[in-house]
Amino acid sequence: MSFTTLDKANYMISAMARLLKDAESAFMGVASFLPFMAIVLAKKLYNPDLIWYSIVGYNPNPKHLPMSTVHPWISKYCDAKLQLAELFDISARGELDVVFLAGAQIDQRGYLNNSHVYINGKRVQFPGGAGGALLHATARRPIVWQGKHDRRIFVKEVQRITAAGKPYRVVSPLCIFKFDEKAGKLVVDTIHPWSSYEEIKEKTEFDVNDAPTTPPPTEEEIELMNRIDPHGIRKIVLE
Amino acid sequence: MSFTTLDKANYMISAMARLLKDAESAFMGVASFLPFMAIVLAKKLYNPDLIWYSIVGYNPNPKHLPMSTVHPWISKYCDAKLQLAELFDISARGELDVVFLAGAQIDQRGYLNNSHVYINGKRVQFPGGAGGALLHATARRPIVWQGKHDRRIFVKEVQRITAAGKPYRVVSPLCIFKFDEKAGKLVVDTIHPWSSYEEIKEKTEFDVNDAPTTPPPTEEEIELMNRIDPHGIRKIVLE
Amino acid sequence: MVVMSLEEAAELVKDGSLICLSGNLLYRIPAAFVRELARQEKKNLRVMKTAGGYDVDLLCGLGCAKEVIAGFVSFEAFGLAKNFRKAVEEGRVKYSENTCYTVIAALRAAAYGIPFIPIADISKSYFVKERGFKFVENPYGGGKVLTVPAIKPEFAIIHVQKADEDGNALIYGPWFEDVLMARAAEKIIITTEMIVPKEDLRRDIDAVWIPSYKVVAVVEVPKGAYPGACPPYYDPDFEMMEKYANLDEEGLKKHIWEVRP
Amino acid sequence: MVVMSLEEAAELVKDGSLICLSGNLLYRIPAAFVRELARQEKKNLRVMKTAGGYDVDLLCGLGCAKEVIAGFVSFEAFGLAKNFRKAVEEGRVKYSENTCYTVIAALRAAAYGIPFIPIADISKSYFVKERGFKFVENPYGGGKVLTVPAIKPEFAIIHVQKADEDGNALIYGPWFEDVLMARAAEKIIITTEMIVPKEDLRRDIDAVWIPSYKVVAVVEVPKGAYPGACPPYYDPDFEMMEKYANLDEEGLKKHIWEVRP
Repeated sequence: MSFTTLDKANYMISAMARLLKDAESAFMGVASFLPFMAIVLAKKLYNPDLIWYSIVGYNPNPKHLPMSTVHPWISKYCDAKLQLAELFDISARGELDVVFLAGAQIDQRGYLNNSHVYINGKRVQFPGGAGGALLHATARRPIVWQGKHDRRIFVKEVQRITAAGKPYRVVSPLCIFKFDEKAGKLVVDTIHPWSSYEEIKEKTEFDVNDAPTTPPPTEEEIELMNRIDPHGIRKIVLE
Repeated sequence: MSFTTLDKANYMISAMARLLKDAESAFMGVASFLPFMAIVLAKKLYNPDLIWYSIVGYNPNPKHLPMSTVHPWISKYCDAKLQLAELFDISARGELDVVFLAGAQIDQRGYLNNSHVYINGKRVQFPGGAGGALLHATARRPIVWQGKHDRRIFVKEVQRITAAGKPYRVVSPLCIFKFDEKAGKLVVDTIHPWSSYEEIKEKTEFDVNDAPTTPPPTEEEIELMNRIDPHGIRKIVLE
Repeated sequence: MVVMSLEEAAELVKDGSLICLSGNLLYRIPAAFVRELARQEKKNLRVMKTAGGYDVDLLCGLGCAKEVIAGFVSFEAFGLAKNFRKAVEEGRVKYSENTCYTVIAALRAAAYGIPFIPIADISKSYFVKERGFKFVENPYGGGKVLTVPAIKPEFAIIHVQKADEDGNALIYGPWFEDVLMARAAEKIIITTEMIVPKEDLRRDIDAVWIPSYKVVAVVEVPKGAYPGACPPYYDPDFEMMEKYANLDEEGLKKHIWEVRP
Repeated sequence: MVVMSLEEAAELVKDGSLICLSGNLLYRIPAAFVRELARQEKKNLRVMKTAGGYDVDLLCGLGCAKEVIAGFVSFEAFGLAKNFRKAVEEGRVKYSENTCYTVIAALRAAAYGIPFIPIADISKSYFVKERGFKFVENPYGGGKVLTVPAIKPEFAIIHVQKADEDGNALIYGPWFEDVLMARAAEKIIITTEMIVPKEDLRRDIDAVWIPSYKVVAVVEVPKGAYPGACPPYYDPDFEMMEKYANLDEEGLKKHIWEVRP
């Protein structure tokens, strides 16, 4: 069986949506196509009461996946106004359940680097961690995601800690990690069907384990994903 | 020449309005009929650019004196929204010019008691100083006003300091005090024509001095006052 | 969907709760809700507000409140808040006097999830010591800075013009501390002139500043701020306030049953 | 009345100023004003924002900025902000990295006139030390609390949908940090899709959250957020952003003269 990039994106989105089944609230940062799709999916299929704190308003109801996190399409159908500042306060008060965070580098502890790295002494600048430092430290269940999986991204120890916290899950294009509280580190929870223990081991700087296969998206999920994103913008993340 | 209560209110309002001729901005607290009239007068006659921070909005343009500081008549014609919290921040930043403050007790230092007093060991409760504690301490020119003048009000030292600060002026129904920076205390600046040094001396617990007569309101001022407050609500303050 | 009756909503507030009331003086106060609290004979409530009037006075006069955290309680042109005053003078109610600014600071700290917040130096005011406000050394230099600790109300009780059935709520005109207290409180009870469809709220989105996430009750109460104002629907009823200002305890007891809801 | 031309308004901003820019990513950014700053060849600007994109990148790419105080600078789907990135990597621009939350905290402290403000403990993040954020002892017990010092921008530059000629300004839809930066800054420059009579603003009063008192310039600039969005008037121009994302310095120089204002 072969998997297209779109199939892979769909697996990741479906996995993230299912993590929201019992979630009280969710926030996604900027530049987050996959979490956007996952939240819409979860709200439509599994958890209509899920509170979506978005950067542009409270409980948006967008029809389509836009090319920007702050697209007017999203703000147009909100239930109430919401300031980014208030979202941070919600998390600082310990009231934010799920937050989706991207990591340019992700280490075994679940720490993220979105700041910069030095490669052969040369600085390589990332955009910065946006709200991550606070949200990773204070949200109840941070879900980390990454569109790529290699040894420069999944590292033993990040060069700079932009955001420290314990991820509830880490969703990569090869597998899903969960946080092992006892060991204090990430362990593989499920492996996507197009990947394998061997591949993950090769492409991850820290030690990994074998694990069961990630369940596939349902027909219903795929149909909905295609409706929200008919042009397959979501693929970009994996390219 | 005899003066009615309305005449006396008019003198006080006119005096306060003239103090606003060179003011950048003004705020009045709750339950402030006389300052309300003074600000409206000043804006119409002397200082159209005066910024009026009101509890219900920015730069209101009320047609009439209402029976409540937060009457919808006032909020209806504002130039922008303003929160009380922001007004306090403006003052805390040192950007508020004039504030009108009432004092149930006013002492020689210009400190105000709006909290409570004990008379023969029995507590007499006032309403509290509202925003006064901050505003007296941080506005550039606090103008204190009182509708009555006797030895229980104008005291040597207030029993409780609700608000401490240096008044720019203190406007009473008998006279106007100003703050003598050198001596660090209030001195009489002008005496209203219906009163006298002797009367003020008798009715003030701290030492007072003689001073020139307060200039009368102009025809124009009186006409405008009658237009804003045709029923003479402003008298209540002196009754 | 958290729509319920006034009675049910008031039952959520237990004796001893710390509650924060919307509006200011006679403007958009949760008057009907406060009367229902009194009808249910709540006890030992702690009531927080920058500037109270009718609402705070009524809870003090009928023995529902044990503490008032405020900067000002009065009827303005209608005189002193007699029942509040008497209760404080007789020691039945503790007036934890603040200045409006420190009530706001305490709510801000609670809203931000921080234990305290620096404020301007008002340390000459007697209540600073009485309330236990403390200085800290500014870690960036420049000496000591006065602070206020967070106060987190259990309930923010907010009367608004419009809300949807989930509790997203719209305020026309001045907010006073209402949005701030909504942020600071654990739970929000909304009383509203009318419950409207979500689509109606969306059309007015720029006035919808209370999201539903902490709202535990939405109660439709037309004239819910009476005798206070709720613009653009009604102005304050000064005649009633004049009458109210002269009520003694017996009069108050009648008042809460006569003025419905 | 502080209405003036874009050129005049940009002249108010001197080399070395600390400026705060409205909007977020591609939403209601003061793009026309930023292009004018670049046309006037400003130098050594310190640019503050939670999440920048086109605006921050342009000022970095054309040598106008010496420091960026932000939590995020990127073009999202259109890739990294190339000119920002290059300027930082080559040491021409100092990226004073924050998290968006600490940018907000610094603005809050400035807005409140307090020297610092406590925040949640994010002390494991590397930039906490680099920025010099310090702990204080909680004077009410409970251990140490992390803080952020106030940052007071000289100018808040805010693009809005409507303003009157005095500078009272209305924002439809999300505010991002705009109202906060207006509170925090010494002075405000408003660029607006249209200047309207006061009466028009009053009819929309619930969206008018920037009072005029600190506004030093109001500039009517239709499409002033382009290539960003300014709803309900226009969406972002993604084609332009795709093109922009690939411009080198020469291309940028042309861009600011081609895209007018």
